[in-house]
Formats: sequence, structure tokens, C-alpha cells
Amino acid sequence: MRIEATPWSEPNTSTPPPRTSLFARASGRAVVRIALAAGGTGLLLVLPLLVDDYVLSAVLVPLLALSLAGIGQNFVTGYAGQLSVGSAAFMSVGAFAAYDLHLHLHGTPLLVSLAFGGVSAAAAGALFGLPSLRIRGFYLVASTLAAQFFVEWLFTKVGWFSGNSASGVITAPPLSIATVDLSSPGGHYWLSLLVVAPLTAAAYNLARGRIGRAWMAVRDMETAAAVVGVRTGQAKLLAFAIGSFYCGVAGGLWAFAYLGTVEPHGFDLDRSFQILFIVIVGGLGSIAGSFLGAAFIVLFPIFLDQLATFVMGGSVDPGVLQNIDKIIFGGLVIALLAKQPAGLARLIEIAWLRARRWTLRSA
Amino acid sequence: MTTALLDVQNVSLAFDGILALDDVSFRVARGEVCALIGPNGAGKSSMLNVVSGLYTANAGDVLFEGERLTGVGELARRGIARTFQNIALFRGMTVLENVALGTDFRGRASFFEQALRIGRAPREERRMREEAAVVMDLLDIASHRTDVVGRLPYGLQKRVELARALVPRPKMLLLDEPMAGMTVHEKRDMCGYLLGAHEKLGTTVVLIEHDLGVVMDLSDHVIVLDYGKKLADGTPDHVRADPAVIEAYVGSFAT
Amino acid sequence: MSFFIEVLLGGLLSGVMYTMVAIGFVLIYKASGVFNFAQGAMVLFAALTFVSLTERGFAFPLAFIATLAAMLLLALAIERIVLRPLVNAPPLSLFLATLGLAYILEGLAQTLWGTQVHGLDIGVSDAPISAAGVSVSRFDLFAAGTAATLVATLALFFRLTRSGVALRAVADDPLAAIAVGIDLRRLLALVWGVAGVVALVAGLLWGARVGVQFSLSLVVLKALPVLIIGGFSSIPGAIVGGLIVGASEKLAEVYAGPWVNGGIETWFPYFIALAFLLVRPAGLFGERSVQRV
Amino acid sequence: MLRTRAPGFVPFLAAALLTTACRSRSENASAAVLASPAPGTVSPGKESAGKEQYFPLQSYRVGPYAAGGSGFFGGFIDYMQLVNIRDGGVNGIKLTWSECETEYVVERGVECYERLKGGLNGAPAAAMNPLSVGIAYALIDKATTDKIPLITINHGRTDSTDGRVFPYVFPLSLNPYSEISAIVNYIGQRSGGLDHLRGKKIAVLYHGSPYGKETQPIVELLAQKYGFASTHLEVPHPGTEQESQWLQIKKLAPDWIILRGWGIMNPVALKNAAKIGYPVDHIIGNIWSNSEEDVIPAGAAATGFIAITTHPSGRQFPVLQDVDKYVLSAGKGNMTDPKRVGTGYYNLGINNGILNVEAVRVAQAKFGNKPLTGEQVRWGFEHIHIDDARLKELGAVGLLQPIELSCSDHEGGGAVRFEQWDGKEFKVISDWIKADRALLRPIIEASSTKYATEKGIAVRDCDAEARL
Repeated sequence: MRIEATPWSEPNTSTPPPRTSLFARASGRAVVRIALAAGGTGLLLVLPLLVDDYVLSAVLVPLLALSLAGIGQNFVTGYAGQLSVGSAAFMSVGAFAAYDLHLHLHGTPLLVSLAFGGVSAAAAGALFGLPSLRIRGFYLVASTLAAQFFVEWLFTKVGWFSGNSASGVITAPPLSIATVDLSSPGGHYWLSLLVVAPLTAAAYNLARGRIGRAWMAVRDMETAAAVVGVRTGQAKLLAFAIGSFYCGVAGGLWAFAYLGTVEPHGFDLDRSFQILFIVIVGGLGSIAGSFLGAAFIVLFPIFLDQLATFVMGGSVDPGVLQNIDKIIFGGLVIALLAKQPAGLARLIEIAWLRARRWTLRSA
Repeated sequence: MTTALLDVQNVSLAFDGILALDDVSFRVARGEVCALIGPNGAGKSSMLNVVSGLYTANAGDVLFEGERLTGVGELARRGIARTFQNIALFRGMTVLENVALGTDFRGRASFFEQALRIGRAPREERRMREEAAVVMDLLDIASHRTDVVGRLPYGLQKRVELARALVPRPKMLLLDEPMAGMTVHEKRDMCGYLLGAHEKLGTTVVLIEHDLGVVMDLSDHVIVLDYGKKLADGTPDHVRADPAVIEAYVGSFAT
Repeated sequence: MSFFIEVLLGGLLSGVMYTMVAIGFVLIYKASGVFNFAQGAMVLFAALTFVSLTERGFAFPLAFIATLAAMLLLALAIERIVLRPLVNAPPLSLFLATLGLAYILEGLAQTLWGTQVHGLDIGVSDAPISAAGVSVSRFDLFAAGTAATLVATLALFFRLTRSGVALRAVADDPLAAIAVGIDLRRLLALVWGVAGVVALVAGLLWGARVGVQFSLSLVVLKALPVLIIGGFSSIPGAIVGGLIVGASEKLAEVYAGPWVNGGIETWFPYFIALAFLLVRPAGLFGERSVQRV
Repeated sequence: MLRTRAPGFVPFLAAALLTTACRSRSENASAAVLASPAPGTVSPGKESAGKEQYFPLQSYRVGPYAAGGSGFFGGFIDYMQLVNIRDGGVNGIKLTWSECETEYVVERGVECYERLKGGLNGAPAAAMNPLSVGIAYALIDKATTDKIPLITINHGRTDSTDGRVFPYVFPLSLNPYSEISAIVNYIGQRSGGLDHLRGKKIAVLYHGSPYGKETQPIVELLAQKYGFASTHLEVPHPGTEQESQWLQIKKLAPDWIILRGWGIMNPVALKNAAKIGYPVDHIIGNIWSNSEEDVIPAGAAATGFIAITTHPSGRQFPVLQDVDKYVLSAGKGNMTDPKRVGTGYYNLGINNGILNVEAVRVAQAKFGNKPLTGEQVRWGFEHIHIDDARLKELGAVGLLQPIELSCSDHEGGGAVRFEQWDGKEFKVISDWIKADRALLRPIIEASSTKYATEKGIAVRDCDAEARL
């Protein structure tokens, strides 16, 4: 048989760049999206005026902090495919580092302290990520668990980290940026938003860019990744470092903006699992999922309490309720893993697509 | 004769005692299409894996453009791309992302440029998209750009993998049974793509293939392996005439 | 010198306690490649059920049998509700599912039996017995003995019974095992059942040692480094790992601890485990093949 | 950037809307439940309006420390129940309460605080009673800004004893420093006078947490003052593993051991003591190592164990007899396990109830018999003065120590009794033994003033306030 060579067309730079996943959408929808985004952002900014202190300081602030930590965990586990159960340790490092900088270099701007916390956490993350160059799979839990327990011990043990306060509990300084006072619940919320929003944007850029692709390549097939020129070791360490940076900043927010205090045991293994659950429920490898997961984790217990109150009145013993709460939560996690491993993010995406198809048809 | 692009010198490879490659040497000239053939277990894939640094030979050297190849890490940067016998795509990622990874190693944008989408980062992304688009159009997979690879049919996946290998415009392409399990039509297309790449880019192609018809049509240079030893090495006609080869492939050349 | 020996012995003996929990893991990991974090919760569940039954006037053997039945039922339920829907899900998901399972079990146990702290007296005194200036707790010796018996029984079980053989087959090569007609579901249920029994024994010993209450589920954290050192799929590994962890952490606490004023036991085992991993990335006895995720 | 952020905000709106929805629903939910009215809302429509004083309860009945929580809050609730049934409330003002499970987890405690601080169906919140050091710390600032007294009976931040810096925080009856001082005084007494402490060896076995470490400096101080040798041994959280610590103790052979434990750590410690053959009657449990839950799991190993208490166990006290008569027999008891009535945590709950109610009563005397704001109740706490006569009226002689609080002293008591476990119950073996509070006060003030400058807090002038 004779074979004709398929003609190879050179890229023609005069023609506009080909439409791709990001640009594929009709410009009309792009407009809608931007409008939506703008509206959403506006709404986010004025939220403190719409909801009361309870929602702000007991729901939204922790939600923001946890979402950030979720993104961090997602980089390591969801994107780079490395099992980590030490996120709380890196949050802890972030919180204490931020606090210590503020304490020992008095008058350090708040945002600088938080950033310093993040960087310290990144260093710790890279350090405890090193074994990932050699160890694979579940055995890697050794590394992150070591981090988990060591950090907890270190901060409990070495008084210097907690400013030698007799109790070993650190209390946040009064919050303010420049001269703007942020000590009100609204202020705490704005501070969190100010930190989380840009970091989220950056997270999207990383996840969708070269670095994100390298991470996913390592996750999906490490050998092939190496063959196409991904520096796999570098990619893993970067994932640990960046992931821990996000966790560190989240820890700082947790300590400063949410609780206003933090003790080493506040970042124990349960917290690490909580972060892990956020990623699972929200969706592995999805930034938006980190927010959904965090929202779920924060709201679910509250919602259940409210429900119980509403349905059963006072008759139910809170202890029992809490246990039921635990059971249902565990069940939901299993159900999600079985039915929709891509998590809430995917569920919502599907719903959104259905809705769009429906509207198109009806239109 | 011109200096060989790829120069395999006395390579031997053993898996716990059993000799998979036994003192094999051959040269591949720049710009030729070279086929590695031989019965199953002849050591073809092993040879390809040694060349691409996935296996380290117990003895012998592999020179590319006169310099030793050391390890898989530098493969792409030296201008070598390859595909695998049983597709090695990133199943969780979209076609575009997979193809993009083919050129990513060229990226220069710093971490912060990427995080903030400033400076070189957006330019590189755009360039990557253009290059990817060209190859995807060429291989008729552009329409699947945003599909997740894991869910695509086999034939398409083969093409995506080829696209990922072609997009950096490599100097040498290592293809491990690119047409395994394909229909005649698919094979024809595939050959078309290969020749296209080869003619336009002067890409040197080293491929493993069982369909001797295809091999003889496609390649300028055929190397026959058998039980880890080199049986024959030469032009298709020369190899076709070689008694040892005929011995190995009883009557396979009737057609 | 005798003090050193005491520390060493004490360490080895508490190592045995860790092994007790670790074995449950290994069984399940061997059979299904599931990294069962819920093992600790199962220990809690078993111990709490047993104690609550005895406190409600059940005789010791009766309570034991009842709890045994409960654990087997639990195993069946787990196979049906957790494992079956997650067949050929990635190992990471399975691991996380067992985290969810741990939540369920803790919640369930405490809903059924309340959150009271219970004492558990299995009739073995803590009083030390001394020999050559070295004194060891009677209880620890008893625990070690029980553990040994348990391991021996398991070994026999896997050598002699059909399901035991089947299990080994599955551990070696699941596909082949299914090909020769082994009913994987039944087997999984069985393995989880056996793991439940191990959890019960471990629960009784741990319960008698530290009292029966919520913290029992945390013993899992003591078992992890043991597994990592020994390899997830090896019972001898679990034993050796347990002894290594127990001895090293006690020696470290007593001799190195004072320099950093103490409390290093929580993290020290994990650093030991890491050290081992860097030399043998799949544990002492683990096969490299079981590296998933 | 805009585009990329778009999906992010969805959850927030979900969050905000969902919670607001739940909350508006719970508005019309029945009283005495985990309702969460919007802060400050007063709904006069409710029959209860204007006749009730509300006690938000950040309780914990599950998790590692459930035993403590269920006992304490059970006692607290039963006492409030008693006041309602027996006396028809405080001067006609009924007490209401609602629980919110914290599981001893800090952020849940904060969420509960935010949820409950606004009062219940118009009944204003009198005081917060989280039984958790961690939660207490997280609430110090919030409670101070919201002007709600934060009661941390027998625990919490030691320097919050200084009411001039911590106007709304009350480490009632015993702070950690006093506790250690009292224990040392008792050991002195047992060894025939404090001067006999010289050369003695005292080991402190403490829980690996801020709480556990807090008293180290005081122990050192007293060690220097009285010339005894002190050793500190940390037990890592949660405390199930203590072999090595006890081996060290065996080597050290101290004359006394102070057990500064929490939860599971205590029974395990006692069992380990038996393992190395250390005399258990020379182990002295601190205020969180003194409950039945701390000894029962240790079985025989615990017999002879000594512990301090500000709230001796037992039902013989008149107030508990009343609880039995009016509450339990009426089937209104809170304890799921009635056997636990009269146990340590329960009686602490009773004491806590007495003090909270007393504060309301004192405040009513000044502000009138109506539901009071947190600020007014704070005044009540700062003017609690319970002498022996008042203790008699309350039926709490021997159960509660005479206690007098003031603007500058938010502890008030500082004395403890010692009790010994006989295998079935704790038997009180000493009268109230006082801490050397004069010695401790300067240390506390040093710490509190440091805190004040750090946080930029204006120190109250108590004399000036008294003159008002």
C-alpha cells in the first residue's frame, strides 16, 4: 500500500489563537461570567452589612480560613497525588510563626506577619515533603504524621514560641491594617477576605498553568511525567511547599482573625483529618471544591443542630445529637466517596450543566 | 557516511540473570525512519526503554548526537520523545493538558510570573496553546480538546499520545507499537501522521511494529532482533532477502 | 544495668500491645489493600460493648460471645455498606472511607453505650513480680502471653482452614484468586470479621490497661509506626515493628527525654519509622508491589 | 483574575443564606433548646419575656472529656432546676438555659458562644460557663467586649484573677497557682510542718498541654522557698502511655507525687504506680484529677489515692438532699445515669450553680428583681460574699468554701479540702487548707499587667468604682 503524508500546516500567527478550554466559551457567556463575578465580589465585600455577627464570626471567617487550608491540602493530595495528613501541623507553624514575628519584632504589619507564617510553613512543608522523593503511597503518612506530632510537641514544649506565657496559649494582637481598625467581626471578615481572595486567584493560576499540569502528571503517571521532561522530584517538593504555605496562612487567619488565640493542641490530628475531609467532600483537584468542602464542614453540624431543634424540640440530648451528627457525617463521607469521588464541586457542575441545557431548550 | 543521530554501542541488559539484550549495537542516521522488528520477547521494547533511560543497561553505551544519554530526566530536553506500548497518558487530565505537557519543559516563566499570570507566563501559555492546536488539528483530535483522556476510546488515546510526543517537534521519536490493535484505516491515518511529521520536521523515527507490511512501506532502515541478539540490520530489501530473517519469520514475506 | 533491662522489657511489652492493634490492620490490608484507619474505632467499639454488657450483668464468657457476634455482624455490615460500593475505587478513597467509618463507629459506640469511663478488670493484677533485681508487671506478661496465643491461632487458621488458604491466595494475586472461583465478598466479610475479633482481644487488654473510654480509639496512632516499620502486609513485620517501636520509644523517653524535658513519645516512633523507610521504602517485610495511590 | 475567582464566592452565599435561614427558623423554636436567636433580639410576644434569666451552656457530653462535661453540666442544670421548682426562680425570675455541644473543641465553643450570647427568647444571658481552658482563652476578648461574665471555676487563666485587667473573667474559688500552693501546704502539714519540707523530693506528673505546664514556675518558687527538690515529668496527650515516666519515677523515688492530670491520664497513672509498686497514698491529684471517673477505671490500684477538691463528693449535703427531693424524685433530673449524682464533677456543677445564682441574687439586690444584663451580673459576681451563715442557708456547708470576691479579686476562695479514695468513694480527710495567696498575688499581678500593656488594656481603678 502507498501512504500519503498528511500535510503539516505551520502555525499561522496572523490568525487568532485557537479557542481552547478557557476561551472556548461564547463571548456572551464571558460577559455574563464577568458580571456574575463582579456581582459576587461586590456581594462578598458588603456581606458584613447584610448578615449578623454570628454568621460573620462563627461561620464565614472560619469558612474562609478552612477553605485556604483546603486549597493547600488539595495542592498536595488532589493535584500532586501525595497523601498528607499533616496539614494542621503546617497551619500551626504558620500561626505560631506569624505570632512570634509580631511578638519579637514589635509593630510588624499584620499582613507581613501572616505572610511570614506562610513562608515558615512552606519551609517546614518542603522539609517533611523530602521523603516523598523516595517513599510512595501510604508509607508517606509516616512523614506527615511525624510533622503532625513533632510540631505539636515543639510548640507545647518550647515556651519561647508562645512568648513564654505561663499558659503556653498565645493571644492575637489587636487587628488593624495601616490605621484601619479591624477588631470588629466585620473587620475580621474583611481581613480574611483580603487574604483569601488573591491567594485563591493565584491558586487558580497555578492549578491551570504549567505547575498544576506538572503536579497532575506526577499524580497520574510518574514515569511518563519524567519522560516528557517534568522534574518530578521538584514538582513534589513544590507541591508540599506551596500547599504548606497556604495552610500556614490559613493557620495565621485561624489564630488571628477567628479564635484570637491558639494553643498547640488546637492544631491536632483531628484538624488534619478535617482538612482532608474538606478536600474529599469538596472534590480532589478542585479549587472551588475546597470552598464547598469547607462550607460543608462548617455548616453541616450547625445545620444538623438547628434541624434537630426544629424537628424534635428540646427532647433530644445534645450528647446523643452530637454522636448522631458524627454517624451521619461519616456516612456522608463514605457515600460521597462511593457515588461521586469528584465531590460536591462535580455535583454542582453537573447540576449547572443540566440547568443550562434545560434553559437552552426552553429558550 | 554521516555521523549517526543515535548510536547504540554493545548494549546488554539482564533481568535477574535472564539476558534480555545481548551485546546489541546499531546506528540510526539523522532523518531516517528506522524500524525495530522481531518476534515477541526479542527485546525490542527493552531496547527502547534502555534508549529512553527507563532501564539502565548492564553494559554498553547509548550516544545521541555523539553524547551519552544519562537518565530519563533529560530525554525531552535532548529532543527525544516517545510513546508507550500500552498507552502512558495522564488519564485524569484533558487532551489539551496532556498535549501541553509535551512542550511544558521549555517553560521559563518564574513561579511568581505563573502565580500572577504576568510576564512570560501568559505568553508561554498562548504559545503552548498554538503549538498544541496545530498538532491536535493535524491528528484530528482538536474537537476532543477538553475531554478527559481516561474516557476516550483506545484509538483516540493512541493519537493523543502521539500528539504529546510530536508537539515539542523532537529530533527523534521513539514509538513502541504505535499501531497496535488498529484497523487498516486507522493504521493508514497513523502512517500518514508519522510521514507528515517526518517529512515536514525531518524528525528521525525509531519504531517497533509487528505489521511487516507497514514496516516495509514506512521505513528506510530495518533492524531485526531475536532473543536479545541483533539478527539483521539494513534496508528493507536487504533485510527481506536475509536468510536468517526468513528463518526467523517462516514465509512471513509471502505477501 | 538492671534499670536499663527494666526499661527495655517494659518497652518490649508495650510494643506487644501495639502489635495487637497492628495485626488487625495487616489482615485487612493483605486481603483487600484497604488501609483501615477504623481499626482503632473497632477496638473502642468492641471494648465498650463488652464492658457495657458485663456491667449489665452478663457473665464474662457470655459477654465475650455476645461481643464476638456483634463484631462479626459489624464486619458483614461494613463489607456491604462500605466496601462493596467502593469496589475498585482508588486506595486513597478507600483509606478516607475508613476515616468516615471510624467516625461512624465512634458515634455508634457512644450512642449505644454512653460516654461513661469504665474500668475493666480481667482478674490480672498489676502488681510487679521481681527477679534478679528486675521487676515486671504481671499484667504486661499476661498481655504478651495472650498476644502470642492470638498470633499462633491466626497462623494456624490461615494454614489449616479453607478460607485461610483462600485469603493467602487473594493476598498473592486477587485476579487469579477470583479466577479460580474464590468468593471475594465472603472472604472480605470474613477478614473483617477476624479483624473484629482481634480488635476485641486488643480492646480487652487495652481496656484493662487504660480503662475503657473514647481515647481507646487513639491506640491506632500507636499502631501506625509499627505498621510502617514492619510493612503493611506482614504479620511478622507487625510483631517485629511493635517490639522495635516499643523498646526504642521507651529507651528514648527515659534516656534522651530528660535532655528535652520529656514527652517525645508521640513523635519519636514516627521518626524511627521514617529512618527505616528511607532504607526500605516498603517496610521491613512489605512487598514493593503494594505501593498504590 | 476576576473570572478565576467567580466560583469561589458561591459557598459563602450558600453559607450566609443557609445559616440565616436556619436561624430564622430557630427563632420560633421552643425554649430550653439549642436555639440561636439573633443577638439582642427581644421578642415580647413570648410568655417568658421579661421574667427569665438565661444561662447559655457550652456543654460537652461526647468526646474524650465527656465524663467531666456531662457531670458538671448535669449538676449545674439540676441546681438551676431546683431553684426554679423549690423557690420559683430567683425572686420570681425563672432561670432558663440551653445547651450547645462543644465536644471540648475550641472553635465549636466559639461557635456556641456566638450562637447563644444573645440570650434566649428575650431572656438575657447572665454568664458563660465553658468548662474548658482552651475555650475560655478564646472567649476572653469576646466576652469582655460583649460584657458577659466568663466563669472559669477552678481553671482558666491564672492572672485573670486580677479583675482590674480582666473585668469579665472569673477563675472562681481556685486558680492553678493557689491549687499548687495549697497542695504544698498540705504536704508540709503531713510531714510535720513546712520547715520539714527541706530535702524532700516532690515529683510533678503533668499533662502535656499548656494546662499541664502552667504551674511549673510556682512549683519552682515554692521549692526554693521551702527547700524541697522538684522534678517535672510530662505525659504526652492523651496519656495512655506513661511507662517510661513511671520508670523514671521509680528511679527517682520521690516522697510525694503531684498528679496534674486530665481525663484518661489519671487512671492510667494510678495503674502504672501500682505496676512499679509506688505507694498510691503518696500521690496527690489536682483539681482535674479528683473525680470518680479518674479512679474507677484504675480499679484496686486507686485505693488510697489522695486528691484535692473544692467540692467534696457525696449526697449528704442538704442542698443535694433538696435536689433529690424536688428535682430527681420529680423525674426532672438531668443525669442519664442517676448513680452519678453526688459525684465529683456533679458536685462541682452544683457549686458552680450556687455561685452563678448567688451572683444573680446579689445583682438583683442592687439592680432590682428583673432579668439582668451580663454587665449587671458581673457586678453581682464581684460582690459575692458567702460566709458560714450564708453557706448554712444554702445547705452547702463543707461542700463550698466561704468565698468573697471583689473588683480586684476574681478568685475569692483559694482553699481546698483533701479527700481519699477508699475503693468505693472519696472520703474527706482534711478541713479547708488555704493557699498562700499573699505570696502568689504579686506574680499574678506581674503577669496581668504585662498582658494589659501587651493588649493596651486600661487597668480598672477599683477604689474609684467602689466609691461610685
